[in-house]
Amino acid sequence: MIELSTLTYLFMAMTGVVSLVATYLAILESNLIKAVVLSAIQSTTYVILFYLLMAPDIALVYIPVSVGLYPAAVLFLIKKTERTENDSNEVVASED
Amino acid sequence: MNSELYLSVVFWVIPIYLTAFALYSVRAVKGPTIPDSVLAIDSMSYDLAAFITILSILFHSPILIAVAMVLALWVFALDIYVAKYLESREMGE
Amino acid sequence: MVEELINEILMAAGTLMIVVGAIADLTGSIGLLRFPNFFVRLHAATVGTIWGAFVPLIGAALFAAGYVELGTHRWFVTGGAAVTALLILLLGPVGSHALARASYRSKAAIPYPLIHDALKEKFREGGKE
Amino acid sequence: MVRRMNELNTFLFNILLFSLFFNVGISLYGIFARPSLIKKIIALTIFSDTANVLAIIVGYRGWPSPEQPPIPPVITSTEPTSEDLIRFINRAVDPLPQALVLTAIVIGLAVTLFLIFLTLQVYRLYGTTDVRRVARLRG
Repeated sequence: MIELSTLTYLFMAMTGVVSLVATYLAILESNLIKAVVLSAIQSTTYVILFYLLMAPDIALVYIPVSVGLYPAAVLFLIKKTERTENDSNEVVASED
Repeated sequence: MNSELYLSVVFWVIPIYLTAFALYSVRAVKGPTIPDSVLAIDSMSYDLAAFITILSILFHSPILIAVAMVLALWVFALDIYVAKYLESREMGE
Repeated sequence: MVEELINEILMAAGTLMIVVGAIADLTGSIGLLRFPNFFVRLHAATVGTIWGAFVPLIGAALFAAGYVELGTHRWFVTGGAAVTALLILLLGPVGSHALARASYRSKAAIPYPLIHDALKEKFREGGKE
Repeated sequence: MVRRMNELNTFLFNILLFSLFFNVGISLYGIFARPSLIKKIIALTIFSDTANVLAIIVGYRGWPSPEQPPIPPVITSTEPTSEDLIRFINRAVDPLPQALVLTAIVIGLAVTLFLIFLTLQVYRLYGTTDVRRVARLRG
């Protein structure tokens, strides 16, 4: 018979694995808008973690900061500057 | 009062929701375009608000309900940001 | 006696709505995973938002109103769930529509099994908008 | 904390802990090795958030029994009796790391906004956000 505690810890493990995958793809993604969206997935999983670790006050502060304000600021920055990240050294070296 | 019966029925709802969240996460992570990922995050967060409400009943902690309202409000803001960004790119900044 | 009967009916209705919402949620997630392109996935997202979030939130509100063991604070759960349900009912379609409009106009998502594009002809006839 | 859980719960909790530690590693790689300044800001935010979650996990306590979940550190009665206080002491999580993390999140937001406008100014001066090109332009 499965219990409520086991399901809660299963949910924690699922959010941990999803946040790991989202972080990995967000760091290695060269399109910066996709990186911001992937970091929004990671923020949502951390909101679930704050809820399940019984810290509703932290979740109440963390949601507006990390889901609301922070992607808006980074999207503003991307709109003003460049949209992709050059990962190869040849592009930089050939400009000399 | 047989509230135990109803509580056990509600308890068996949790694995269905966990499966649904796993499928939403797969679409959000591998979505081929940007609107796919944002749509998956959007649907997942609204369902997460419902799931948070059900869990706060099962945990007997009514104070945890406040997270659901804030989550439903701010994920909508993420939608609007990305939509405005995509549309301004088409209009030539 | 009458009060217990009312609580019983509220809890039964709430449980039914929560179960319906969970099944609809699973359906919406499978559709979101299996459908071919973005504009078809919007339909599955609608099932997942309205039937998967609005209906179980109303069900949770009814359940908490009849669940006496939560104490006086069960009205807190009822009010919070009802407010969240109204917010989702208002905000979910607006967000999906804004996203669909932006992704059609900026060509971020291309509908590839495309047979007839009526919106494009309308744009071409009427010029802007 | 581990003493109260059974083995399956401990295994699932360890999956969470290890994925958080891997998150720390990946975001440190992003801060040090990726060339774009915007990617460095994203990685720095992920790093600080992971540190906050680890600080919250320090204050968490396991389930007192499989049916009784821990409660948030809030006393929800206006006139608390001794039963309420005993229930609070037996089941509530530690409120001190939550009070610390609350400040850390808000200050992290301020630092992130400052770095964003610093990056915008770097782009206006040098025309790029790639640190290798910025380093090449006469220091």
